Amino acid sequence: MNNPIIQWFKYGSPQSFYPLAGKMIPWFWTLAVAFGLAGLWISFFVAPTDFQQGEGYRIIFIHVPAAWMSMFLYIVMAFWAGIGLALNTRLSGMMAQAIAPTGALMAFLSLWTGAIWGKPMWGAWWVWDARLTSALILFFLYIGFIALQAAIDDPRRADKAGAILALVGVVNVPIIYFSVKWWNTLHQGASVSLTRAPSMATTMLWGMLLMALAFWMYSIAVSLMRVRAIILEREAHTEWVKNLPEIQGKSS
Amino acid sequence: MSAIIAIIRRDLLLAMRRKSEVLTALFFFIIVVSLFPLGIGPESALLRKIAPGVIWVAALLATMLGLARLFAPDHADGTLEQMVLSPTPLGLLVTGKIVAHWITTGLPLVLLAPVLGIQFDLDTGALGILVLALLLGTPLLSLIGAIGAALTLGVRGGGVLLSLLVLPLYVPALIFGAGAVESHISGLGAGGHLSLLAALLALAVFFAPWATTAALRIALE
Amino acid sequence: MSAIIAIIRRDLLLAMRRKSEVLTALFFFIIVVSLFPLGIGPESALLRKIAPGVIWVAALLATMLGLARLFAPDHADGTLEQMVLSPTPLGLLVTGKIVAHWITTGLPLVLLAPVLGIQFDLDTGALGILVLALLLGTPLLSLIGAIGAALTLGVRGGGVLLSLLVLPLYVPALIFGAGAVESHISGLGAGGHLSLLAALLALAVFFAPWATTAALRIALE
Amino acid sequence: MNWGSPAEFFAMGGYAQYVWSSFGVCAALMILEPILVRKRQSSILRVLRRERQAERLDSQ
Amino acid sequence: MLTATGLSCVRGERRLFAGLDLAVGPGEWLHVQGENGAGKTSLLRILATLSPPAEGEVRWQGEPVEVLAEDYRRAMLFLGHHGAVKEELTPLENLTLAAQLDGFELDEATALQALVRFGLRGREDLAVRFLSAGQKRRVLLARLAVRKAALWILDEPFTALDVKAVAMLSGLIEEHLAAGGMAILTSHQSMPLPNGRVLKI
Amino acid sequence: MLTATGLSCVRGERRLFAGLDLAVGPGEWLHVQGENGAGKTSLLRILATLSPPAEGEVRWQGEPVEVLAEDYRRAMLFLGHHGAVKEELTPLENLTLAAQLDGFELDEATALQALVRFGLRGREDLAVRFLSAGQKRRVLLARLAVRKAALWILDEPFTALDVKAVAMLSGLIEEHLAAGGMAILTSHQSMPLPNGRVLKI
Ligand code: HEM
Ligand SMILES: Nc1ncnc2c1ncn2[C@@H]1O[C@H](COP(=O)(O)OP(=O)(O)OP(=O)(O)O)[C@@H](O)[C@H]1O
Ligand SMILES: Nc1ncnc2c1ncn2[C@@H]1O[C@H](COP(=O)(O)OP(=O)(O)OP(=O)(O)O)[C@@H](O)[C@H]1O
Ligand SMILES: [Mg+2]
Ligand SMILES: [Mg+2]
Repeated sequence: MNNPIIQWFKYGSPQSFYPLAGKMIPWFWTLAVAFGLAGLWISFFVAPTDFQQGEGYRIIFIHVPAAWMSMFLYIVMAFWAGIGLALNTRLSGMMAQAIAPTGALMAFLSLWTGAIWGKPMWGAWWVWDARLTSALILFFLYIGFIALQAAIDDPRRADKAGAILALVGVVNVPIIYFSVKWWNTLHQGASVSLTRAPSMATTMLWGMLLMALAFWMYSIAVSLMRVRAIILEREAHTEWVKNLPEIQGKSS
Repeated sequence: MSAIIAIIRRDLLLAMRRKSEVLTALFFFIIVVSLFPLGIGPESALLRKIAPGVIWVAALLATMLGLARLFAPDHADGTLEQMVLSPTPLGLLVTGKIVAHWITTGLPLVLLAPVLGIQFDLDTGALGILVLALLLGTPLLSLIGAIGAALTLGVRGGGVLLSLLVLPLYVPALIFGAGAVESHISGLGAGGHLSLLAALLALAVFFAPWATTAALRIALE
Repeated sequence: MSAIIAIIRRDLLLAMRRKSEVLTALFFFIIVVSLFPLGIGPESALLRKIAPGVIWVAALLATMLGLARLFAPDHADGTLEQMVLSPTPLGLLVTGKIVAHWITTGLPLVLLAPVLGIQFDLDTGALGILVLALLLGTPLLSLIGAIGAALTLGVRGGGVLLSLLVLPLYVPALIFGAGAVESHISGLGAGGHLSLLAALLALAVFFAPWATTAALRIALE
Repeated sequence: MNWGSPAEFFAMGGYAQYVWSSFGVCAALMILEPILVRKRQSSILRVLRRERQAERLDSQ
Repeated sequence: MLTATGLSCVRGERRLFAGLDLAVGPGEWLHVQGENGAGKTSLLRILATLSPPAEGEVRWQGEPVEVLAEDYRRAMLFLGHHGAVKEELTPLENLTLAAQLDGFELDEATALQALVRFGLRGREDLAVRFLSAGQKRRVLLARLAVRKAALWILDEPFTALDVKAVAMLSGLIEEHLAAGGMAILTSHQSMPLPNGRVLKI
Repeated sequence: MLTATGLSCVRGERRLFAGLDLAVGPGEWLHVQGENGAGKTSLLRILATLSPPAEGEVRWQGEPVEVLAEDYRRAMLFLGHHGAVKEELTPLENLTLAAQLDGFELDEATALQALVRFGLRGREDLAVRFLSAGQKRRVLLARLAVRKAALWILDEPFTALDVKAVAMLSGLIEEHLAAGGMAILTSHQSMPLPNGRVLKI
């Protein structure tokens, strides 16, 4: 129990994290909006028209950040879940649970924007391309995680079961990714292949990076908001929650 | 009549409580459909050809998986005994349960099918026929399935035995349902297939609740 | 070690008692495979092309159906509690149960697959590869499936939730398994696919029993 | 600057339906999500406040 | 008035009982006793029309029960070894839904009152799954308080109940008998209720 | 010697008990009493290491049970509300397989003897599914006669048993205690056994 790392995690208890998160949320929202506005400005007004894809390519400015975030958030979620399983800290499970819906949203957005982009570019909403397929499976993994946690009533049990699933998933995501890639490239004659965007102009790269930052800040902000709600739900009957100013009625 | 509504309400309430059950049946449908391209390969011409068959087989399997839980929980906890003993005729209660089963498993499949059709690159006309065929076909699946669920109630290995009994009975629905879409695509018109499907449905509406009730009584003896 | 053998013997004995369960998993496999020609139509060139995919998807679904009953009966009647309390390490008992599951569901599928392959007009070489791939793949399915079965134990809507969790994880097995036969047919040789399948199996043998045991402990807490 | 007029901007070079349905759904969901989370937070807060009040009434 | 004549019951190759006669009139109750496996549960299931007797006949108010069908089922309440409660639903929902299945509406106040009477205050809204063995049993028994029936057939109603609950249930049965009801019970303990007769199997 | 100090148990938002101490030495037994839902089953599951306590510690021969792990499990036998018998198998098979899981071989003669002692003569080869409620329970209890364990933890062992079976089980527990064993039981009835202490929850 004297392990400093454990001490640190004990310090990160729901009780002390709740007000801290409350203070951080506005900052992340501000950053998200600022990056978002800058990114949108570049994506619509600075970035030039693509000579091959016309204006349609502008979908890239949300498609790629969403796709990146969907993968990144899964790793973060699994990280928190694993910490929770190893050190038995309450907050980590809540973090994992708070991240999952946002990750699923990002996965959905990458699917949605990709599908919509596919229609004008490939003439089909969907093709069974390696990257598309593995994005779809990632979405299923998120849904599985959420469904499993929703189906278990005892929150601590839900945390632990979810953690095992997330860890198994983390091992599997690369396996799935490469297997799908192999499957697709070994196979001759896929009728369409992903038209790689031409070497990206620096403005486009900037736009994408700014949008990615915005998505990142957004994800943090929303996850923090959700984790606060989860903390309240789970700790409803502890003394510190009863003594919160917003419940004592002083602030409202 | 109020007993039917009461039991539909009850089953829907139970379904809401186990929300995950309804949702996961849906996702099962989606996942099974998505597995086929993975097994078969990504050529879209080939995929378009097998799409109606694959979607129908998946719908069939998704309905079937839920069937095991149509009567089993009520049987296990003794509620079914109480239903048999209740003054309301068992046939009515059974009809209510079948309707609730369709609302929670069949209807969502119908609503979701177009999205999956798009993944297989079907055009709008074909999607319409697909939805229509499923709208006629899924209640048929629930009705036939209920007979199987009642027959295998409390029988060892019920779950898998159930599929063994029910799948052959599902064959006509599958042939006419998938056939409707295929013959539309090949330009023959889907009318014939759809009306056969409707006729089967009408037959099942009269016959299935009776058979199910009889089977339930036997299971409880 | 003797405990593993004891538990395998016990599960096989139980399977013999509920003979119908093993048989119907097999019949389910047969029926799903046979439904496809009905849904898709009888062109033999088309059928030959989709055969490996369809057989693998069917094997996957048949394995999955049995999974729900891997731990659930032992959980319901309290035997699982007794296993946790038994002096034998739980990991060994779990491994024994997974082996027994494979013997009762995976192995029969492997033995039956060639017959179904013939129905789809595959040649002898392709049939050999199919059997080999299934021989490597079905234990993998049992191992991965056990994790899902343990995670959904005693959870509402377990059966369908189970498939939601497990099917995405089955994707690599499906791709390499069906891919092996396909690339053999198209003359590319199945070696690469088969060795990847073997590597996955080796990974799962080390990892899955551990994850399953952890999940079971959580379920019983 | 790529656009001559707002109309041209909204037309997106003929890709309007694709670009705007992507951006639109993206914006809609990213606005909806925090609203839903907020609702969740305020509903649990409401329950807790009510319980607190009931406790006070009890102790009086 | 329930009468049965010449009942016999066969399970597998084993004849559990034969030539059994019984009669229960208004205000009376019957205590079915016997060793484990004697056939008490089997007898009660026959009386509740859940399984047919090998021989013999059961009559209600002079008519065979198969003929009466619904009328008999309306007059009779059977609670067996099984819970017949939904683990996912709360006690309150269980009670209301059971009433609807029996064809009558139960208003919330009455239902709540019955639950409180059975010591489930504070558990009305907790899923039954979380309740203890005895509390589950109490949810089931609360049906006795809300559904009117002339004949109660109860298979080991006292299992898992604590002393207070046993006393309360006995009181309930006594009220029922005093109001002209009938009851057939099994139990391995003796029960101090008036107007009882013992049937040994 | 089993000792527990400062045990507390929380279910949902409800604290069932807190600061509970108990000790059972050789030849002693503990009767855990309490109302329905008091937390008896929960306590027994904690003592059997099936669920962790919210606070407090359980020690066996002075060592924490989590540390002992297998050694404790070998010395302890827990029988709960659940059957832990396979409905498809016969009593004989159930007994032999349970023994194998516990890591020892049981020869048929000993197993048969235990079953006969529990009044299951003639039912050895009938699937448990066909047995009556009390007979199922007897199959479970037959394990007490074949597996050696220093500590018995039994949750309502007398449920569904008839008078004869209750007497026989009491006799078995008495023998166990006389041989220096320990036992922790719950029951809503009083039990006339020597060296008992009562723990009220
Ligand atoms: C439903 C359809 C689609 C899905 C699920 C999808 C998914 C993804 C994913 C997961 C990534 C990130 C991959 C990585 O960084 O390694 C990505 C990146 C990208 N996608 Fe898509 N995509 C879809 C459709 C499209 C379409 C139609 C186009 C263009 C014609 C496209 C163009 C790109 C580009 C240019 C990138 C970034 C390239 C890179 O990072 O290497 N995507 N997509
Ligand atoms: N197929 C069969 N073959 C032989 N005997 C059978 C068969 N099925 C049931 N039995 C016997 O029939 C009897 C059923 O008894 P029942 O359940 O009615 O007993 P009970 O009096 O309620 O006992 P308890 O007090 O234990 O609840 C048991 O003795 C059982 O062994
Ligand atoms: N999630 C929860 N929220 C609130 N209370 C709960 C929850 N889960 C369990 N409980 C309560 O915990 C208690 C569990 O008690 P337990 O099963 O240990 O009782 P018991 O003493 O064995 O009772 P019995 O004599 O009926 O077997 C019950 O009172 C139950 O209502
Ligand atoms: Mg009985
Ligand atoms: Mg208890």
